[in-house]
Amino acid sequence: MNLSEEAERLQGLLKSRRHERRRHDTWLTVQIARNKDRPRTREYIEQLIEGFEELKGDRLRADDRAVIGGLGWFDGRAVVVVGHQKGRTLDEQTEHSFGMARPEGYRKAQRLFALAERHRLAVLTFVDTPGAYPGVDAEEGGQARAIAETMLAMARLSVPVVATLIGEGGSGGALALAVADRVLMQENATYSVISPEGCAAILWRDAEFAPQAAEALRPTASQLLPLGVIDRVIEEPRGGAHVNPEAAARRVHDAIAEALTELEQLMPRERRLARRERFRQLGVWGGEGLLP
Amino acid sequence: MNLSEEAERLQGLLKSRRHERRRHDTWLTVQIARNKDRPRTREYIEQLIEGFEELKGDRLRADDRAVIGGLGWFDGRAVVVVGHQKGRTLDEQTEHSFGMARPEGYRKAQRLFALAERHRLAVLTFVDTPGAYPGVDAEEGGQARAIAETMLAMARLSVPVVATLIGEGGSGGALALAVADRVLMQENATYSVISPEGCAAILWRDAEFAPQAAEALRPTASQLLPLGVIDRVIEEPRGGAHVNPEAAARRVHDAIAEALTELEQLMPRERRLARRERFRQLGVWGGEGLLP
Amino acid sequence: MTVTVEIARRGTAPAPRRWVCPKCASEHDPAVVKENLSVCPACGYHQRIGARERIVQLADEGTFVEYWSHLRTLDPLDFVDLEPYPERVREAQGASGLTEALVAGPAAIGGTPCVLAVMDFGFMGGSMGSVVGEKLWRAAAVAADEGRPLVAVASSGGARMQEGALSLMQMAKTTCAVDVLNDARVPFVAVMADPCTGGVVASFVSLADICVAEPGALLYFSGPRVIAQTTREQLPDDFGGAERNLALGHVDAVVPRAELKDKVANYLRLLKGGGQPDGLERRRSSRSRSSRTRRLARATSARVAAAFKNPGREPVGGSGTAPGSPEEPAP
Amino acid sequence: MTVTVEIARRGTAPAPRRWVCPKCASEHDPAVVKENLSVCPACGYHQRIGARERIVQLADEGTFVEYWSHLRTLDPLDFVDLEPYPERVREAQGASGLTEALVAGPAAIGGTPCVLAVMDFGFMGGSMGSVVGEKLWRAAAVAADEGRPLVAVASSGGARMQEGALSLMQMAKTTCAVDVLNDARVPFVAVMADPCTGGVVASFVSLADICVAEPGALLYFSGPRVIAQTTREQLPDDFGGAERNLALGHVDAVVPRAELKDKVANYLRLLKGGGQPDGLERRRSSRSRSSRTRRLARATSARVAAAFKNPGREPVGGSGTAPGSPEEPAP
Ligand SMILES: [Zn+2]
Ligand SMILES: [Zn+2]
Repeated sequence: MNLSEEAERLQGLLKSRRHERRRHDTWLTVQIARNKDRPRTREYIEQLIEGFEELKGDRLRADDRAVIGGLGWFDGRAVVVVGHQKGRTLDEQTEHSFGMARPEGYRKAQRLFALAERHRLAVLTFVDTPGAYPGVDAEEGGQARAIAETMLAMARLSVPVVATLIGEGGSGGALALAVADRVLMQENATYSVISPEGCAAILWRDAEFAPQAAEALRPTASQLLPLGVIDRVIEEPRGGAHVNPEAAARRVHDAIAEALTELEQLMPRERRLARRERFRQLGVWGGEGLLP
Repeated sequence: MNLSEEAERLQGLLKSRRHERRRHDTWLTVQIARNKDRPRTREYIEQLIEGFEELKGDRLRADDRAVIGGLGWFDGRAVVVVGHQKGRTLDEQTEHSFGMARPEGYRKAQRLFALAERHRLAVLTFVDTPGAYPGVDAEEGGQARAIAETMLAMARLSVPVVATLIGEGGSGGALALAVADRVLMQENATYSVISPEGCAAILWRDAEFAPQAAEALRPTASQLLPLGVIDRVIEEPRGGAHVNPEAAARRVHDAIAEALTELEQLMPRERRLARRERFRQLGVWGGEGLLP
Repeated sequence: MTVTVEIARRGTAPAPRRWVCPKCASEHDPAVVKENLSVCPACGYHQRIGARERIVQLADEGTFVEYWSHLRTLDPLDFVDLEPYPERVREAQGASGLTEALVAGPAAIGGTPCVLAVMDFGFMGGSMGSVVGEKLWRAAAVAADEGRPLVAVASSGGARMQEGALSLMQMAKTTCAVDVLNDARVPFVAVMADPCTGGVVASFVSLADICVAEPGALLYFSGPRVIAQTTREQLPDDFGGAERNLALGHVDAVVPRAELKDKVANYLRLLKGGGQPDGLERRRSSRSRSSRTRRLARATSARVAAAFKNPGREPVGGSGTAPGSPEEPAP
Repeated sequence: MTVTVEIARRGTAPAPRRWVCPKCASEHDPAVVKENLSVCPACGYHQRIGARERIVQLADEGTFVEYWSHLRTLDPLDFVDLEPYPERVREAQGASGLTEALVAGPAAIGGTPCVLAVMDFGFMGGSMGSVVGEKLWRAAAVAADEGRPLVAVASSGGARMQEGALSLMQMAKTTCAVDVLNDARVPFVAVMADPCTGGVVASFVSLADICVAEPGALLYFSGPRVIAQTTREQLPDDFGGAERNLALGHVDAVVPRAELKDKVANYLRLLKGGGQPDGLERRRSSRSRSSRTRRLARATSARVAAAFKNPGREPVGGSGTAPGSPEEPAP
């Protein structure tokens, strides 16, 4: 509420200065995406998945609470659900490492994907992380390969895969759960190669330039849609999903249901090849007209 | 009367002599199998594999030195080799945990099997372990499932798989590397569900009864051949493989080469199903004639 | 129950046996404990239960049919320790009323036809020899063949020493059985009951699509004694416990016995890709798509019906007793 | 080399530039260091080298042909930090003589035809943007198509910030490229050179059949600065080092540059299932079994021959210089 009032006030003031406005809007979205009252994966599971059975553990060495997953029914179909879990209270956030997954979390995702593939269940993922956990144990436990192998596991699935970005989509840690047939993104979610603060610290040599970096990175849904990075923007209630979580969940539901219905028309092999082709086309380059 | 009493006495004596002889022979084999001068996996690799390239690590969290593996040429074919490594000197034995693998060792084996399958290379394993490492970290790092998944990974291979027991074949820790198309076994190797000492401690309530337990368990090659547990006994030089490692290696070479040549006649899917059938048939039970 | 109370009041008959919880030491009427699925009403301690009691708890009433009870344990090694193997087997059979440490056959759980295989720790420590391995194989083969999920309840000290390397081979054999299930994409759910150790947890059980454990169940490959002897390491207090294994990522969930049947039923429906339990319409329509499934369902009903006419194959109930386990409530 | 010495003796020309090892501080003739594959002759310190020097070291002489150098980096985000993105690219191109941070094309290594893709840390920190991703995709696609192994030498700080989420997507894209290789069962060998971090090590590089690292190379996803800022953890001294990563199971081997070509050649032969290097007879006979392979070999030779006639596609040599890296020996 406060945020949107503030937004309205600023909208009027900054009408003529488009640059600053874009910077402001982008930064505002970054703030909403990080709002601690924003519904998390757990809330969307509660709203969208019936008969959810959580399945814990990577079957190797740990149960990373930053990634939750399990089985349940979405719109009458049995599905596998996997998502980053941030938590809201400080206790929850600590338990879930603020949604920053360790290798164990990504490996949990992998083994759930394998379960989905074996029993031909569609996969739904929810992406909401500042990034992979940057710790010594995580690094030495194979963070890099865990992310890579999770992406490869998603790429290889022949079942329908729908990813929904619901908050922060931070770097490889987010992408690891988003190699999907359809990538949906809530209006106020972000998706970026690096955090605005991290980018500012490197390129501006000062993290204070985070709003500038955010603007430059174009991490919002409306900016990413034309680039093909995402396939659909899911509108949120005025002020953001936390203002009316039920309404937000209904819109997420409808977008996922539509995507699944489309994907179920395809043959398993077609789905896999189409997913590969989707990612193959991502990127912008020139020189095609030149002699090879 | 006197005569028949005498005959009975003699028969009894003969029986107990036979018993003692078998006990003695079995225990002797146990000793030879454990002889620290016995050639290890590393020595067989040096003798049998050309251009060996060791590949380390489980790609998850560790490189378990109790299992070594890599690529090389056997008899002109590129193969993947995996085996327990015990070491000989105390330093080596400590480095290699006396050949007792941790989950990381079994997972190293799994990823090498996957490499073999992808590139259609035959797999050779060498089994030489008192058993899986019985430690807290190993247990809590998933020893049980690591063994199970390694067996399943071997069962699923479509390439030729030949296992050779060259020393101690201790329990599940050994079997994890021996779910093969052909299981070869050196004359003085052992293969057992439990160590004689462990068995004696449980059933006789005294580890001193290890020779009795060894006899009862029938862990030697000649005893296991008729049960179908192994497919071939590889003779050793008089006194054991350590007396003439080169001659021992030549015989191992010939046995593996013959097995591979046979297996290469089969189609990949045939090989896999035949392997499954081989293990399906293992076991002895009655009552088949009864009404089901 | 009422009767017991009255007798106690009269004070003339001998006092009824009381069940004392080995965890919290509270005392309870054995019938109440049994009614409570052999879980302590005071502290939730899960008592070990036999295969038949487990089947009664899990299978829909009257649906379980024991198969393969004709398979006989032999003594391929002439194994003699302080007692010959065949005698040990006979004793176990007498004490448990079972022919071997695993009881298996078709059943339905929450309406989903499946194959149910239950181990009994009371039968030689639930150890796995040739017959246990063969039964598990057959259970998996039928499951794969008929597209019914396999549900295994494990409670075992590991491989059976008395069959030597043949017991060891059952680890590989049952692993191959899981391969058969996986190939057929047939769901496999494993329940780990106390204790679940050694060769059983290191083979088919750990390979299930979903592995759940009962609260407090001990799960490990090498036990505390072996670890202490070999590596002299300090063991954590809750070493091997189900809850610790949950935190370590080795089990999918720890499920109290009171919720077990519903959970397993839910897992089976989900893994079969079926509709929600209350969405019968949807389920029916998805079924009608697969004529194979329909045929199987019909064949199954016929088989179950036939079994009822065969006295040697009656649905079972009752409970086996695990020697060395805390006093069993009287049936 | 001899010339240098003579000049030095005469004492009239300016003293030759000396190369000072950043690790052991010993001084060497730059030409000697270069001859030694840019490895310090005293302590074995592996200096960073550019893509062209790497190609000269790895590819059989005259076999490498650069492909896809016509692809142009664009500025899809109009990215401006302290400097516009296109200017940064132009500067990098000028300094390195490369068009982008990855140079790729067909080559042969130890006689085995392959596709070679080499990153250059000197080009904007070897960062991966759209063009790097597209080149890697094409390299993998050609490799899969022609049944030639892919050899990638990675040296990169990660994804390129200036292309925003599009750079992030290159992680997924190059991962899908590995999927293409795997599907075709075509070998993929990755060499991790210093430094190999961020989005590159967390995508295609780590997915290779065989991943080797150069001695002393730093390999990690999140670097020490990020870890220190976010979690304030104490870092081990050798955090991220190749040798530590070997012990941690993340690389198959640490290979000194002097052995690198032979090792890679061996890996390729082995993964292709071919015969031993000295068993030419055997290799030839196995080749004659596959007419497809023969056809490919012929097509490849034709392509390489054609390339030699095309001035835009000449086999390359020379070295790129990594700014910020220790002084480069003169060519
Ligand atoms: Zn109690
Ligand atoms: Zn030096």
